[in-house]
Amino acid sequence: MDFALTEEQQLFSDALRKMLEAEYSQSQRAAALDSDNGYSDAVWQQMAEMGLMALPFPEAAGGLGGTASDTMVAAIEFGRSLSVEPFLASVVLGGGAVRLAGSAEQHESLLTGVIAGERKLAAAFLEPQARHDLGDVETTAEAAGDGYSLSGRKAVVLGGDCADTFIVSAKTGEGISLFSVDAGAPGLDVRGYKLVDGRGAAELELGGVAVSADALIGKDGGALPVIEHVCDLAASALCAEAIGAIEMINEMTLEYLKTRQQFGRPIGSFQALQHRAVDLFLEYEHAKSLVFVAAMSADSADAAARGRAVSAAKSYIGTRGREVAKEAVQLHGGIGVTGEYQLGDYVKRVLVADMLFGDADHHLERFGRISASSPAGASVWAQ
Amino acid sequence: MDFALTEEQQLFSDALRKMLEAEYSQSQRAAALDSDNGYSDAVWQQMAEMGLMALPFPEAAGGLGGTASDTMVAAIEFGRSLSVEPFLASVVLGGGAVRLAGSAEQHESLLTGVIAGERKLAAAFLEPQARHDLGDVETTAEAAGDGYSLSGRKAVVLGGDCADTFIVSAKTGEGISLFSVDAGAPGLDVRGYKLVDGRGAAELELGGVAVSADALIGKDGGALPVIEHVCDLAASALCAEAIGAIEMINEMTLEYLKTRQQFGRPIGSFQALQHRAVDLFLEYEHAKSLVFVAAMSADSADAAARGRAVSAAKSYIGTRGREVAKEAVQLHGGIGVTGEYQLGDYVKRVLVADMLFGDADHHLERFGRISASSPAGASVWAQ
Amino acid sequence: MDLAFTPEEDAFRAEVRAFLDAELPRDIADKMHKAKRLTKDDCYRWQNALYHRGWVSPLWPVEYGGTGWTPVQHQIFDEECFAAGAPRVIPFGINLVGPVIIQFGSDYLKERFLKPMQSGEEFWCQGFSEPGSGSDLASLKTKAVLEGDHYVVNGQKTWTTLGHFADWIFLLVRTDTEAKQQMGISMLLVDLASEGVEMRPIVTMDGDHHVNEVFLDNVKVPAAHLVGEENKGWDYAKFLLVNERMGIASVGQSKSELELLKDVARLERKNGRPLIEDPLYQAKLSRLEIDLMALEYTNLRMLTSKGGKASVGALSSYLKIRGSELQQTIMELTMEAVGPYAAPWVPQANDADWNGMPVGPEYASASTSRFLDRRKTTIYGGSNEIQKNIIAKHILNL
Amino acid sequence: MDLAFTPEEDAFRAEVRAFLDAELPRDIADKMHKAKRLTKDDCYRWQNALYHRGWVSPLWPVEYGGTGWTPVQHQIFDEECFAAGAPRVIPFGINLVGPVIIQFGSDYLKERFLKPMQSGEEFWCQGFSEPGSGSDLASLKTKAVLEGDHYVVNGQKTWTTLGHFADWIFLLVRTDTEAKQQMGISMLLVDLASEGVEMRPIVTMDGDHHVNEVFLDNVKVPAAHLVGEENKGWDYAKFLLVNERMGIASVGQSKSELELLKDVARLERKNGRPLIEDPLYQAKLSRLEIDLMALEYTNLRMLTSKGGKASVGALSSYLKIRGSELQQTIMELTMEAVGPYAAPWVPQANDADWNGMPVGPEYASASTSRFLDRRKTTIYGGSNEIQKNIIAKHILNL
Repeated sequence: MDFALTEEQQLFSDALRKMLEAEYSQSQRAAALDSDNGYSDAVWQQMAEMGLMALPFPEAAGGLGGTASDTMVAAIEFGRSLSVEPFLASVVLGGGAVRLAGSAEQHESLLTGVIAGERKLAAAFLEPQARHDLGDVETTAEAAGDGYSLSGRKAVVLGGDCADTFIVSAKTGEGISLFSVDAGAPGLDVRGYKLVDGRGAAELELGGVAVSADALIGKDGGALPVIEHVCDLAASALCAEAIGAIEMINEMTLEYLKTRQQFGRPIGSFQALQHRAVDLFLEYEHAKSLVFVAAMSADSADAAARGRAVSAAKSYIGTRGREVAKEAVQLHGGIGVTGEYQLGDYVKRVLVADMLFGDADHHLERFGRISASSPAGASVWAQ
Repeated sequence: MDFALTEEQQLFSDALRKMLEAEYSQSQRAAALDSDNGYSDAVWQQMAEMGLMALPFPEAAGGLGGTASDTMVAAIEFGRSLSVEPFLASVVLGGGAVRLAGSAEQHESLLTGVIAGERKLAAAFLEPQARHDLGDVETTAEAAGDGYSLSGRKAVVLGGDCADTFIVSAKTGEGISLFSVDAGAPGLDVRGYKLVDGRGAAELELGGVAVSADALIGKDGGALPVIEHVCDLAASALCAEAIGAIEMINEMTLEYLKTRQQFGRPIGSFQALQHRAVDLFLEYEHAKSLVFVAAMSADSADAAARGRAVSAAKSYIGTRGREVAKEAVQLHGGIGVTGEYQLGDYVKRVLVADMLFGDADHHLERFGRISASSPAGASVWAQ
Repeated sequence: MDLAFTPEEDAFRAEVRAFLDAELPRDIADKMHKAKRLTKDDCYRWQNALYHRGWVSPLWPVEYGGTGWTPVQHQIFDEECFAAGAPRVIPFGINLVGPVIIQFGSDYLKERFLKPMQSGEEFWCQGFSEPGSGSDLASLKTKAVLEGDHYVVNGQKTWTTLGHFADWIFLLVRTDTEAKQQMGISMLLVDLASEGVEMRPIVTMDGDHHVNEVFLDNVKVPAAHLVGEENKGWDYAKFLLVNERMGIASVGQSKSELELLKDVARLERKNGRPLIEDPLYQAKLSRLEIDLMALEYTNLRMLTSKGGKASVGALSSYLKIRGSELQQTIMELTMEAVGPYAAPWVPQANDADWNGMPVGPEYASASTSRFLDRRKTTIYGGSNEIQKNIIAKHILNL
Repeated sequence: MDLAFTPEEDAFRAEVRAFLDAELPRDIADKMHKAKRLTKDDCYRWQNALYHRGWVSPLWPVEYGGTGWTPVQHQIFDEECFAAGAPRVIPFGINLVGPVIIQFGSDYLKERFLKPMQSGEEFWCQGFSEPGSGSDLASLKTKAVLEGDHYVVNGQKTWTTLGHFADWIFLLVRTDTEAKQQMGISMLLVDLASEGVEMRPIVTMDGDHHVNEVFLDNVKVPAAHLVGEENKGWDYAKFLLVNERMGIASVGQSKSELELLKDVARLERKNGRPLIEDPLYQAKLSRLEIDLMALEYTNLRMLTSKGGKASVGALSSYLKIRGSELQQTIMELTMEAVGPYAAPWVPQANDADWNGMPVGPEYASASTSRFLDRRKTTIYGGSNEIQKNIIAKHILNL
């Protein structure tokens, strides 16, 4: 058991932080948000050059064979810098689905571009009626000619505004299956927009989109466990982004408490505020531990162990992270609610971390189901 | 709409407080707890003389025709003085069932003694397997000769240790019904004990207890609405006791904060503790409002309106009351956990107020059911 | 003790409803219910309707156009207005500076300002906070120097809500720099059209423009626009802040918003049934509703108490604290109810005349921005921390 | 980064289990699981078994009988002991004064006290708090005056946990009344059989006797029983308190108690199904379990961090705060799980040899008294408020 970053991870983390500090100031980020892409293409290219896009992919496919812990190390930096680059969408989600379920040919055809930073993927799993339920799929894939015809709607597709290829869940006669669909496919309507935290996303409408037989990724009807695993990976990365954001929220708040003067003294000298500041840091330390555990479990094929760890972190971050964000604004007072001060952007990142891939209640219930169904110890009372 | 005590209520409240302050010091109470009865017979008699036992009963039955608000006024004083007299058991519960469901003859035969302070009733509604569910009745009442034969078990019967007569719920062929059962009836086993807050209670075992036909109180099979109403009255009174206890908890805590010195100053001068003390008083004021509303609703025959008000108060008192109790102990530090200091006795009263007649979750769920099923307003979204 | 409304109160409620039915513009009600942005003209139209009915300033003394209602009538009026979708009357004139002018102002000020304040012809805004004086209001630095028949004002105010709708601002200014902090403060009424006044928007994290900075550069203010006496401004401010805290419990508004939230929870679905029936969500909703009941009746209990104005003033801090928290909780639970569709950021959707297609259900658009906007309720009107200090000192005597 | 245990760690766990299986007396484990009162002999038997295995003082330097385990081994040992129902070794000797004697004590003290402390032949208790010095420990008034080869001690100590089991007490006393508060304090080791020592029970609100008052009336203490140097006692106390905070997170104990709670929640029924499947209750249980996971891994993360002892010392305050809160939550949820049967008060049922019939299920008997008893965890060992002051000052530099 070891909680320290490896030396490699530490170097990589330092390099990424340095790059983002140089390229991702508040004004640079604002410019990126205003650009056509909605993110910084220059940063995206540098990320590719650093090998970030190759991180979780097998060496056979040209990747670095990294773990979810490696992704976590990167995601913490994305959270700290409020990155809006579609790493999560393309590498973790879309790329994750292809990696876990795709054939060697599909690895070749889809991942090579991803690794080069040239192709962007997005995962279209959720639907408007489904809330957080990944198994609630109404989109259909009907056999048509040699391939399939896809019809239905997909909701809040992260990175969908700029994706080249979508990995779409749809129901065949066998059950839920995954298909790759080109962004330009006839019959596919992509409506892009921004999320609260500045990232891009889209609503998809598939009106009989024709795909070929080899667009099927993985086993026909066997996609649900893959989707759940991919979303656990995404949830784990999202939690890591959130802990990066919380780190910054706490740093900003502490700094403000030390500098803001009222009644002739720094407000951080008031005991009531001191104790509340302590709570922020206490929550941060405990949340961080769960984020580490989630990352170290997210690659596991044991769905119960993985689900338990990821849902613990996601639910904790969802509730306590939001509490930290709210408290930080309150401790700041007026300045905390202004748009110009960057605290609000970090708050938004934390909020969005709860909204995607299952909110706190969703994961609390999932954790409870796993936990309640685990075998009872030898009860001393039942004897 | 009027939230002030009537002049009569104010006089009565003052008189009761004066009597209890004189007769119910910590040492007098300790002696009462150690006595055979488990309560002070002298106080009980004074209560009868003040007309307390007659309070909620109709004038035709020799009562004063008071309201649940009147009961509240008395119960607040019981809470402040930590009374262990079986008023709630005999007058509100047992007496309440007879009052609401009994015939004029039963009023005469059962309530006359209650009003005189000579007969003590107890309500045996709950069963060991039932948790807080009043409708979960396994005790049976089978027709036997001219009357019935009762068999089953009853749990945590408040005042059951000293009752002369039990009002017992049992299932006939028609459904849940109520019967009066003498404490000395053959086949009835009464196992008395104390509760956490010092009151008496009992477990009952009915092994074919024979009662006559006129022991049936109210309509055969029609008792559940009566039981629910009686328990709402009891819950309302229990909340009033709790608010009395919370009043004392807050007074003691404030006093302690002002007198206890640490680091050369009263601990109440520390801002972190000041803010927490404010929370205690804020909770008290809001809880008290709900207790008033519950009392003013508890006589209502409209089960939804009554249930909404009572469940709101009971759930609020159950959770926030416990929080106040815990915080008060914490603000006291070491002295707060000692048995000799009376804070602990008030804490216990608040705890027991949550355990009986449905705990906070039970009432939160009941409130939610009533509230969710209330008709929707004209939704602006559904248009 | 009696929870029932009297027949007179029921009749009053019917009267209020009839008025709302007849006079509240439908387009305004629709914007309110759907959380769309109001224009200045919307605010004017509704306020003017109230003015013509004689209900615009119910709390004022009757001789100045108050209604003399009982506390219960106020509550009924408040509730019915919000339920119908009436906007809150912009409080800075009617609720804040108006009563100060009535209580402490000269006859000239009453004559000059009260009518147009009531009719809505002149909107007001507040100039108390400064960049360096938030919770520590008495440390304010904006200075006014009397030169002949006018004051010359220099300084900066901030967090001026709806300053961009306003014609006039009431300022706290320092008129004696030698005196102890609270002693040297005065209150001035200033025409925003005066030379040297500049109002700049502050965009808040919800992306919207509610508040402003106000820069005052050698602004000339007639000496007659001083409220009461020079250097007594702190007393007037305290009087005003108690009134501010009282309104801020916002019971009527929160009750109305809770109903809208419950509508959303009825429409959203989780695990195949309406979200309002989901155990965890229902429990949160019930806790909120019970807290709001407690607030509602605490408010009534205090308003009808015989303790009189003084105790109401002190206890209003409790109402401010819990009331502002519940205003936030309502928006937090709305955001939660909406689920993943709370994530899209479509600020245009808040404009009533936007023709675009919303992302997800229409009610989703504003959910997160309103959650963000509501963070201010525990900060403004004297932060909740300041309220706790007040209670600890003045009620608990700690 | 790796969450898996190494094969060596797995082997170690098996070794611990085998030992517990062979050496932990069944009657003691049964008492622990059923929350019955332990006798002094119970404590002795288990400690002595650990002593003979060489595991009684794992954290001590190896040359004094420590085990040299890695942090993960400590965690495994802790968890397995609690899961098996082993009692916590009474901490006042082994965990508190033992390390102080090793670090600062004379050779004589080491020679005289360490072995019987380990074997359980001599139990220890703590004499820090006084009626007037709780959180403000440095204001203590118990005085020791050196007269020849012994000190004469006068004063009063309180909250002395398990003093009635103890043979020795370590005292903080004032040896210099002129010096600044922290400067004039020394630490003495005192035989409780000395003339002038009187121990009186304090019954706590759970109705039980855990803590005591200690009265010291002209008690003679050999000068050789001074720890380290005179007037340096505050440094030793701070060293000791950091150790106290670390143990106090009680991860192993809480994990074991959580399992017992889950057993109760499986046996209790609500609305026709096991309570553990009830949505509201399950949510509370899950929150607790997740918080405990966070505590467990935060503990491990800090113990294995390369920041070294200093940062561990400071961060131990976080563990103390959350750990003590969770110990309370476990008992609160147990009390809730039990339902109406938490109300009966049957203190006799806590005696293992009581033959009476419990009221309700057997696990119900102790539920409320244990809830009450647990209130102390956020108060003792430096109250959580004091911990927050420490963090604010030493970690956040506020």
